Amino acid sequence: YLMNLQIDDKGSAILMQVQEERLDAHNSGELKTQMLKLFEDGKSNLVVDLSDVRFVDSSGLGALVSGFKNASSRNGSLKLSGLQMQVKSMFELTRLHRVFEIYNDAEEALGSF
Amino acid sequence: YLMNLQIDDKGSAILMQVQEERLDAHNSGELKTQMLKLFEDGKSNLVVDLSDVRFVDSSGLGALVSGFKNASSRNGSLKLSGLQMQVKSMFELTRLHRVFEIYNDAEEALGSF
Amino acid sequence: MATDQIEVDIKVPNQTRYLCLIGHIGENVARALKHYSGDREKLAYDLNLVLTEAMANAITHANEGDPEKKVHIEIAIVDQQLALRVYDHGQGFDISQFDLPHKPLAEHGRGVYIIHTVMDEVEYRPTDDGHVLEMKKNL
Amino acid sequence: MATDQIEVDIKVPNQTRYLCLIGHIGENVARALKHYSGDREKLAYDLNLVLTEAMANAITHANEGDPEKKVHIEIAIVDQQLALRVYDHGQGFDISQFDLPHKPLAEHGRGVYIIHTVMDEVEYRPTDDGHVLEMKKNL
Ligand SMILES: Nc1ncnc2c1ncn2[C@@H]1O[C@H](COP(=O)(O)OP(=O)(O)O)[C@@H](O)[C@H]1O
Ligand SMILES: Nc1ncnc2c1ncn2[C@@H]1O[C@H](COP(=O)(O)OP(=O)(O)O)[C@@H](O)[C@H]1O
Repeated sequence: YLMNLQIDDKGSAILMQVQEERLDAHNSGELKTQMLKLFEDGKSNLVVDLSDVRFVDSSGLGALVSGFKNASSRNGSLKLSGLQMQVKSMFELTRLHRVFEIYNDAEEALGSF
Repeated sequence: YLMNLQIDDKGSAILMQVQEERLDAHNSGELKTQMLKLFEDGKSNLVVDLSDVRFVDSSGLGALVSGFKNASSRNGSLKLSGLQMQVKSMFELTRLHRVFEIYNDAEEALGSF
Repeated sequence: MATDQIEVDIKVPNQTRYLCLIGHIGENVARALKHYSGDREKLAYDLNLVLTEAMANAITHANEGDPEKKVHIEIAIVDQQLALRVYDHGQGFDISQFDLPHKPLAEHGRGVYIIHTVMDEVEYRPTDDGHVLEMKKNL
Repeated sequence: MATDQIEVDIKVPNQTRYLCLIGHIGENVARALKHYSGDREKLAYDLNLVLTEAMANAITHANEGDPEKKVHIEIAIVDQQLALRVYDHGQGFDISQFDLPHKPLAEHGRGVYIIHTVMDEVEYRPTDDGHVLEMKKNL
């Protein structure tokens, strides 16, 4: 067990809720694996909700970029929701806020599909 | 500044809310000082609400015992409210749960006067 | 399976404002343990507590509040035994005098009793420049 | 007024499960500082972050995931300068190759860039049995 991850099919997209305080080099591989499984199952529209996540490192960002690229290459998309202030700063520091569509909450993100 | 302490005269008693995560050897002296001021002002019925306090050490317990004895010697009393589970365990470990009247919340404690 | 091998060594000024740093580090160690079947949050509280008690004693009784002195603390886990060591620069005291429960309404004197209750082995012994309180717990 | 003098020295197994312990200790140090006029919670995040990045690199790139190896970390504050040191047991690398922003959609390669952005001075140098990444920040 490396990560508490709640995955629900919401019709318009798959909602993945990362129920961890940290998304880092210890558990980001697990997020990547779970996203790959969804892609293999033919899903390509994902919302990753980070509202429980207080801390993300570069490998957590890398896992999200990996999912983003995989979704796009399948004509789907990966969107984010619920970023805490300091997590949002990480996306700004690495310019990734220009790459991802970022929504306030999961509902908004799901509604955008 | 050593302690966030909210003090309100509630008529039947004085409510002291310790708005700190810790009540320890660093700040318990400040609680004692504030209690002494109240006693000097002629107050002798106190409720100390610990609902924000996650951690208490032996000097925090000592400050409460000091207030308890002072209040009793003035024919008043010092009662406690809002103890988190692990804080309550500290009172049991030191047998102080037999000394203090302990209430679930401040309202109940105030209502008991 | 390899057991936890963690060593943390901390030096801070001889001031009570750092009690909270030391206590929190104790909590973090408890939460990071790989092999612990007991109640982790209880262990976290207990390590926070005994580190706070021992360090407060070093500051107030041994180093006599001198803010230029340092407190040295070690946390070590080897073979499922956790050892906490708090070094002071004082004259020492007879710890065996303080391991019984205090009088119910005493304002002081609960620290050493609490440490004895929570930990499995407690030893206080001289060092080159003071004393060390060693507290061990089997995990 | 005396400045903060804090030293923390940590040894943990070469495993990513301990990243969180090290990061949290960094946060605790930031929150315990006596003299800091900036945004303490931002500093706490930043120390957590650079310790996590540097330690993850030591584990994956230098110590190559060998769980029997140890990672050694130092946090020291002297004269309003904070120094973080992460020791590895590897062959080293040319850090100057990695201090520019990565390609926007790269999956790796943001760690050293982040460390450079957050800290004031970064140096990577050989030791007796590996290398050390030293990261300094003026408080
Ligand atoms: N490190 C120490 N150096 C010298 N004396 C100590 C030390 N720790 C404890 N003591 C002595 O032991 C007594 C009991 O300690 P303790 O049970 O923690 O209660 P308290 O600190 O509240 O008095 C102290 O009052 C002090 O006289
Ligand atoms: N301690 C280290 N020992 C050896 N090589 C390292 C070390 N730290 C970083 N590197 C090298 O520098 C590169 C860039 O590191 P970084 O920016 O953290 O990105 P990432 O770790 O995601 O690849 C790594 O891919 C690795 O080749």
